[in-house]
Amino acid sequence: MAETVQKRITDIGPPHYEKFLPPIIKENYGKWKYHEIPRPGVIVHTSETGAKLYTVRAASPRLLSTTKIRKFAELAEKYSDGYLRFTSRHNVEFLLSDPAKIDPLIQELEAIGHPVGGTGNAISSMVHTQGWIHCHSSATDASGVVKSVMDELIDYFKTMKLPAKIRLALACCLNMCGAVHCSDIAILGIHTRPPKVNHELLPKVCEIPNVVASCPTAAIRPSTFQGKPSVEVDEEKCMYCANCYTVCPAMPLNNAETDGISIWVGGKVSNARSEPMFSKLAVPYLPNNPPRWPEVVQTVKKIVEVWAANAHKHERVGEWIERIGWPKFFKLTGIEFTKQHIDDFKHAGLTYKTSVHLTY
Amino acid sequence: MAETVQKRITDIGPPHYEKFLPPIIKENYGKWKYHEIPRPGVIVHTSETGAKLYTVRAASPRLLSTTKIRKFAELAEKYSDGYLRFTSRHNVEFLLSDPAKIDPLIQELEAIGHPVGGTGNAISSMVHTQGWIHCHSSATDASGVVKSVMDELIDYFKTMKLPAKIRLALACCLNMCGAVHCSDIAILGIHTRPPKVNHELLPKVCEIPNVVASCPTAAIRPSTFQGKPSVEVDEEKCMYCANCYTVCPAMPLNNAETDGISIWVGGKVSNARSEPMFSKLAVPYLPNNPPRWPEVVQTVKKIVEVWAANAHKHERVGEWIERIGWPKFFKLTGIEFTKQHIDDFKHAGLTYKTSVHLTY
Amino acid sequence: MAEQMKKYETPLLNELEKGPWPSFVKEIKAAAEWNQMANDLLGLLERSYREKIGHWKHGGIVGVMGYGGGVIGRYTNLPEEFPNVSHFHTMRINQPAGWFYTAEALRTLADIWDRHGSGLTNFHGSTGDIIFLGTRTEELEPTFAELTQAGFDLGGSGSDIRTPSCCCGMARCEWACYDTMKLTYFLTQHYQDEIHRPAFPYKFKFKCSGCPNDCVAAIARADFSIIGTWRDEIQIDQEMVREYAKNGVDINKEIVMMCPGRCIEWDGEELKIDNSSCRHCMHCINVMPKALAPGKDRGACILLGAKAPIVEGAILSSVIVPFVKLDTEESFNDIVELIDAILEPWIEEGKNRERVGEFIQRVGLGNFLEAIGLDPQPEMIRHPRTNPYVFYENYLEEE
Amino acid sequence: MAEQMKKYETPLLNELEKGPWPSFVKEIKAAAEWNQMANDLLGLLERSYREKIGHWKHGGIVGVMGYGGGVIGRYTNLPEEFPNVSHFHTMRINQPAGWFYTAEALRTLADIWDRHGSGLTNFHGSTGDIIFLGTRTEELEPTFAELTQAGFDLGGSGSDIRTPSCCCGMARCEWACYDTMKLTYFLTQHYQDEIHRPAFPYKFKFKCSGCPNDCVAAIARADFSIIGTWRDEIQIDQEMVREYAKNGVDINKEIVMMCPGRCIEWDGEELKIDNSSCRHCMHCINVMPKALAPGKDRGACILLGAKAPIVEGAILSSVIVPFVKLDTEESFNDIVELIDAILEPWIEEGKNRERVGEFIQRVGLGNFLEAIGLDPQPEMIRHPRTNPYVFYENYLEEE
Ligand code: SRM
Ligand code: SRM
Ligand code: SRM
Ligand code: SRM
Ligand code: SF4
Ligand code: SF4
Ligand code: SF4
Ligand code: SF4
Ligand code: SF4
Ligand code: SF4
Ligand code: SF4
Ligand code: SF4
Repeated sequence: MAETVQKRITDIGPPHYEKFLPPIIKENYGKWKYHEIPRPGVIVHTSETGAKLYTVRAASPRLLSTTKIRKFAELAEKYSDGYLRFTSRHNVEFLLSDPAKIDPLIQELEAIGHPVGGTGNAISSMVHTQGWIHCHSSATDASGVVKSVMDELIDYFKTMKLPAKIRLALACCLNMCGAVHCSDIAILGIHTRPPKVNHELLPKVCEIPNVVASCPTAAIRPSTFQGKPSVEVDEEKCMYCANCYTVCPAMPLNNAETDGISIWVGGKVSNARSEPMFSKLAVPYLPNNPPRWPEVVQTVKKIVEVWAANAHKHERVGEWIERIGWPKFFKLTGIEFTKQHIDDFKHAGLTYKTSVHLTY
Repeated sequence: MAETVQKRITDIGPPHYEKFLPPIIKENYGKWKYHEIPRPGVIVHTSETGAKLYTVRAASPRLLSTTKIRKFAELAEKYSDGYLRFTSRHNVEFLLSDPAKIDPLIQELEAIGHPVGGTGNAISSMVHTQGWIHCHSSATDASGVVKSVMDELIDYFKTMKLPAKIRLALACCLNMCGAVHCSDIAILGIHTRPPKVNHELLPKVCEIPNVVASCPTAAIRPSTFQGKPSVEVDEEKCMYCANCYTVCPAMPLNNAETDGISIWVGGKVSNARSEPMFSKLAVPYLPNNPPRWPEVVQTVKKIVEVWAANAHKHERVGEWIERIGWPKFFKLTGIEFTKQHIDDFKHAGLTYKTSVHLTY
Repeated sequence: MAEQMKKYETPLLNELEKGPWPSFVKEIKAAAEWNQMANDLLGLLERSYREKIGHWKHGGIVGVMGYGGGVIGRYTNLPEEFPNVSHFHTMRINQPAGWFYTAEALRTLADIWDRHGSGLTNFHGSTGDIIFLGTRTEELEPTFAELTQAGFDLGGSGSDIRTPSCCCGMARCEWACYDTMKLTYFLTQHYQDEIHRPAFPYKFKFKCSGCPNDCVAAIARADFSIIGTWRDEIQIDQEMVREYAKNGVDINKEIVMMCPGRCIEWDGEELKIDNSSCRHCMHCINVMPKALAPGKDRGACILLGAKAPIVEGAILSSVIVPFVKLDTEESFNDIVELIDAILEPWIEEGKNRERVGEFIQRVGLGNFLEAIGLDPQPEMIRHPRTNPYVFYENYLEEE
Repeated sequence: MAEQMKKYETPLLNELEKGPWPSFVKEIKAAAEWNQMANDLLGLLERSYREKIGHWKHGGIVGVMGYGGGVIGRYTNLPEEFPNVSHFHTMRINQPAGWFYTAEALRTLADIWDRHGSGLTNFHGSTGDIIFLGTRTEELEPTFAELTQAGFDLGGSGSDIRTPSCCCGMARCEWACYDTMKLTYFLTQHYQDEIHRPAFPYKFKFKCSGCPNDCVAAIARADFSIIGTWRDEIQIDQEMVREYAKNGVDINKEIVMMCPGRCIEWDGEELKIDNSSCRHCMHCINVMPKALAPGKDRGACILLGAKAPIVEGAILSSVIVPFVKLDTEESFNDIVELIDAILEPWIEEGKNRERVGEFIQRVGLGNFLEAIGLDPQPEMIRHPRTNPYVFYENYLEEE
């Protein structure tokens, strides 16, 4: 690595994107006229100039070995003149100018275990996070849950028979790096017990005022433990957000027995038809059950299928529920409605039903 | 009054309503099948039995002399066998079984200055409050503003040419006895200056802790004035709700120069089509300008007419605004949008526009 | 009371005798012709109009023997100039349910008030009472005595149950889903003690509307709101529907497109309603009263907590019982049981001047439901929580 | 790195090699064949699966010289058993705008990472960076040197401007209302210092979507959200509309009834849009891409404040500039000016770990607008206040 020490380069930013655009895109940049989706996973964009770009989209686990990256590079050279991209949901897209190459590319992708699909009214890849692979904060794994759910729902990835797009996402703790707060169906790792204060470590590694300030419910009070300054937690007030742990390693919440998963539904991001919406609580708690989290998989599947069977065309999950009403949602899915579904945070009062617009 | 002292009667409650129901109502109680409004102010209810009840509705100022009450009694005897009622908006209704008597009754009512109307898609009487006639708390008069507004809008009371019902209400202070918080157009008396603490009186007549506790913005602090305990008000924090005055007479807010009126729009109570809605701020401040409050009258009239000209049939003011968007409302009415329209109270964040659903 | 009257010049108020809307000034003048209190009120009001400010002081506690409510004490701050309104208390008289009267009853009330008060009234106050507008402390007891003799009684004021009110319901409306006047009378009689003797953290109001049109604004103006509704199919007379269409109702535009449940179809011949998605909003029925009617399985939805903005912001009542039948004595008693269950925790834990709606928001609807022994139901909320801050209390017991 | 590999039994993880969805376990195993770090990760992960708990400690501050961001420090709490992941830091490498690559660029990145790290990556992290997943502290600087040589640089982490991202926009979408990739590249370059050297109260994210479909979830996931839209008429090809109708699109049900602006009419022949009521939601265009297109007067709506729920609850971005053209250099510079104006009060008055959205809610949108010199506009709010607690500050000056 001799050359690298020579002169130190900083603040150059990423390479300019133009370097990576295929000629057909450079020529038709901003000139695209319309698109079609002739089959799942294949999007054809037609330009004012008449030029056509064929995109083939394949599933990706997002966690890729350099081996696989080289494999993608090889496929790109073979089929799309070396050009490819990744999507905001982490799928890989090959950008073809020659339609003849679509079929062989798809065959090869399927052969190496990367199914093609995720377009149109389908389930696309799940936005997700690190989980046990890399994060200290996780209440569950990310990749394993995603793999288990998508194995079960693969048919909806490879076809376009759903009423609308349905976006699934997972975050392994309340920090919600997966931004699951606006997903049709969100899987959220949760702690269900207050932090266990490590009184030995705390004064050494944490600023007590910051720790106290970090708690949204004011559950943390300064205290002393065996003469040394520390904090104590009013467990009745704690709702396990782990914000204290984020600012102070001496307050771990991770708990093998009681960590688990909650399921959220009805969020969306697009402005299509309805305004963007937050996801709402559907199932407060399901156990962590690796390697395949059957309870989570079955719950998600059930929601997808009830929605698919009942929604009008183009109705996202949240739009469907708004039309039929939440009581119907719980009835149709068989999910139990509990006290925990009733908001009790800052704006709780605004979630109460202030009309007689009910269905019976 | 000899007899009255004899024995003291208490807790008997109101007389039973049946005493006051005309025979036709007793016979058809719960049997009404449908209604029609053949002309403004006349409602015909038809029973399963075929019986028909003719209601003639006349305007009332709500504040009635016993002289006028006897006049109503006389009219009732002459035209409706002595039966009449008042409505939840304080109109008077004569309950006729003989349609031939409708016209003469209407003539007599108009003759004594009680126009007939207020039914269907009309402006009915304004729900209102005491104002300078009886309340210590009022920031404006009630009856005088109502009279001025209704004189101007009388045509909409006597006809049914509006797109839908439009409910006007007035409250002379933030206590909102007129429950104006859910009206199509609400007129609200407001103070715009903090209370002037009467340090002499305060310790004599008020519990200082109660006074301090009464303030929603924590603007009141205990203090001492010339040695005596009192309170002081952080004027920057005060938004003139007068709650402190309600609990403590020594904190008057009434101010001849700066008291005034704010206008609110788009509220509704019924569940028809849309769920009940709160009224929203349209005009933050108009001066108190007795005897006829021209600024208030013209603003209300303008809003009514812009709505009447633009709303779809059956669209209440709030429903119309939701469809066209608030920017259009301000544009069409020519009302200026200011910082004061932007919520800054408890749930302010939820009133920000979190989508690109805009009209240009 | 026919002594010599002081004559007040009222140039400003005279302006309000003009114009088509009935004039409250004319009413005051009518009484002022013979009544000293009304006459001084006229003078005082002109003064307020000139100075743009009210001339009333905070009312002290006044009332009738053994009652804590029903009278609002009021004194002018200009007693020397206007001695006849130095006291000007109002009495709240509980109206008959539905505000129905006979000429005779009205005269009785007028006669009593002429003997003891200003000769001025409100028909009605915005809670629903008959308001006798202004008299002296010493007149309260005699007025009360005559009222009760005549079969009337005072309504509520202060921190008590306030005078219940209701729409005309079955007496004059085809849409009443339960007997609003009967229930209102029943509740009023049952809670006489609570209406007359304030013992709560704050006021508590009842309003009964017969259907979702809510003609007494129960959902906005009553802590305890009873609103009629139905559970089965909307009754349809297809013949009549076609009639309306013929007579110019644009059914697609005015009804199908405006139905919040998006559950109506109209092919020009037949109106189809998917009742399982109907929100019971009344709109289609309102537009075609001769063709449509609420179903036959009728009852009410009960909502809780409405109030004006003071001091945490206005609250609309929210669903506490999605549907209840109200056609038997027991069903009325069940309502009383529910009300008592609700009052108990509020009376015990409610802060001074905290309405029940504010109380629920403070303790949380979930906890409140536990306290009153109701199961959480999705009908009670607009939507489940969006924040992930869920309490998993169960373990607190476990461990 | 080809010394003797420890062999881990992974019965649980092996389960996740089965099934049709691509397996992350296969990826880890592929790297574990030759890479010690990947191999120990495999063992450690199996252990987590068995024990249902993660085995990572809080990361300390590690990074490359002169940068404060771009590296997430990570250490296992089982260093004795899994020495090769005793350090397992991730590097965030700023992706090319729109996530476009050439085969060659991918190979370059793979080669660099094979020389210095675990051989494992994320394409991409959920902010948009390329994630190099796991290496030792001493490898950070050499990796960085090779990256910059190859023309790549680190992205953001910590309390700085985070790596901006965008949808493919004009490169591959007919609906792009402005050049998302160009603006993203421009902003990324302009804010190199702020991306690499945390100096804010908390993180600040940019996302650029070309139209209201918001394919990078800007409104939910970026503090500063730039979403394309248009001001003039939707472009319509009536011929094509009829074509869609013929091919089975039920225009009334699927489009007219679903239009939130209720501004579309379809008579079977012609599609009429009342553009003055159009909400620019994209739905009609989405359903008939060959027949409809956004207007020609294109630009963007700028929204501010989105974030995840920690700690006051999630926030969606809200409108701060209803419409702005983005077709010139100046217009890009105006964006920078706006951003700087926003950053200033937040940097000065924002609390530690307070996102800009939380800051605005604390000080109030009205006050915030004053601070950054923007006029209040009704487009910025869903509706005006419903509470009567209005401040009439003006007099504070007056007097
Ligand atoms: C490639 C990608 C952008 C990118 O630069 O990476 C993309 C590309 C397209 N999106 Fe998207 N969207 C992409 C993420 C999103 C997201 C973001 C997300 O999912 O996190 C959204 C918001 C989702 C939400 O609302 O929660 C999104 C909401 C849409 C919509 C609105 C759907 C709706 O009805 O709500 C459309 C319109 C449509 O599909 O009818 C759309 C349409 C499209 C079109 C058809 C646009 C075009 O003309 O090319 C593109 C292909 C459609 C398809 O995939 O079926 N795209 N699209 C992203 C692919 C993700 C993936 O691999 O599946
Ligand atoms: C008499 C009264 C009830 C009472 O016991 O006193 C009453 C009586 C009727 N109302 Fe009402 N409403 C009465 C106050 C109300 C109120 C309360 C209020 O205004 O404070 C409301 C709620 C207003 C709101 O939403 O803010 C109310 C909302 C309705 C509606 C729903 C209108 C809508 O589209 O939102 C209807 C249905 C309709 O008119 O189409 C209705 C319909 C009716 C019908 C047609 C019911 C019937 O079949 O008899 C009655 C005569 C209609 C009319 O006046 O045009 N009534 N009605 C009240 C007359 C007040 C007045 O003097 O004008
Ligand atoms: C007479 C009446 C207004 C009228 O002209 O009709 C009235 C008059 C007063 N109300 Fe009221 N309220 C009247 C109906 C209402 C209503 C409407 C309703 O009941 O449907 C409301 C809104 C609904 C509600 O209850 O929230 C109402 C909300 C208030 C409030 C605010 C309560 C709150 O929790 O927000 C106050 C302040 C207080 O309680 O201290 C209040 C206080 C008052 C006081 C006692 C003034 C005070 O602060 O002590 C007023 C006495 C005025 C006077 O001197 O005559 N009044 N008050 C109404 C009662 C007449 C009747 O019994 O029929
Ligand atoms: C790597 C990544 C997840 C992933 O697997 O893709 C990630 C990983 C972490 N995030 Fe994140 N966040 C990542 C995208 C997000 C997003 C999504 C986005 O940017 O679109 C969000 C939600 C949007 C937002 O910003 O609010 C997000 C919201 C958070 C939060 C909550 C922030 C808040 O204000 O609510 C935290 C907690 C914190 O900042 O201390 C956090 C903190 C963290 C930390 C640094 C853990 C911590 O508490 O220190 C995680 C390091 C994990 C690890 O060891 O690798 N991460 N984080 C994403 C960054 C990769 C990249 O650069 O491309
Ligand atoms: S969601 Fe939580 S656990 Fe998962 S990566 Fe983000 S911070 Fe870590
Ligand atoms: S987990 Fe959250 S609520 Fe619980 S103590 Fe920590 S910061 Fe407070
Ligand atoms: S609204 Fe205010 S001023 Fe008017 S009567 Fe009620 S309390 Fe008095
Ligand atoms: S008027 Fe309201 S805000 Fe002002 S001091 Fe009194 S209680 Fe506080
Ligand atoms: S609330 Fe319903 S039942 Fe009562 S009067 Fe109004 S419309 Fe009739
Ligand atoms: S009552 Fe309302 S919701 Fe039900 S069908 Fe009629 S319009 Fe639709
Ligand atoms: S956001 Fe709009 S412009 Fe960008 S990719 Fe999605 S649809 Fe196309
Ligand atoms: S873009 Fe949306 S709002 Fe505008 S016309 Fe099309 S569907 Fe209606």
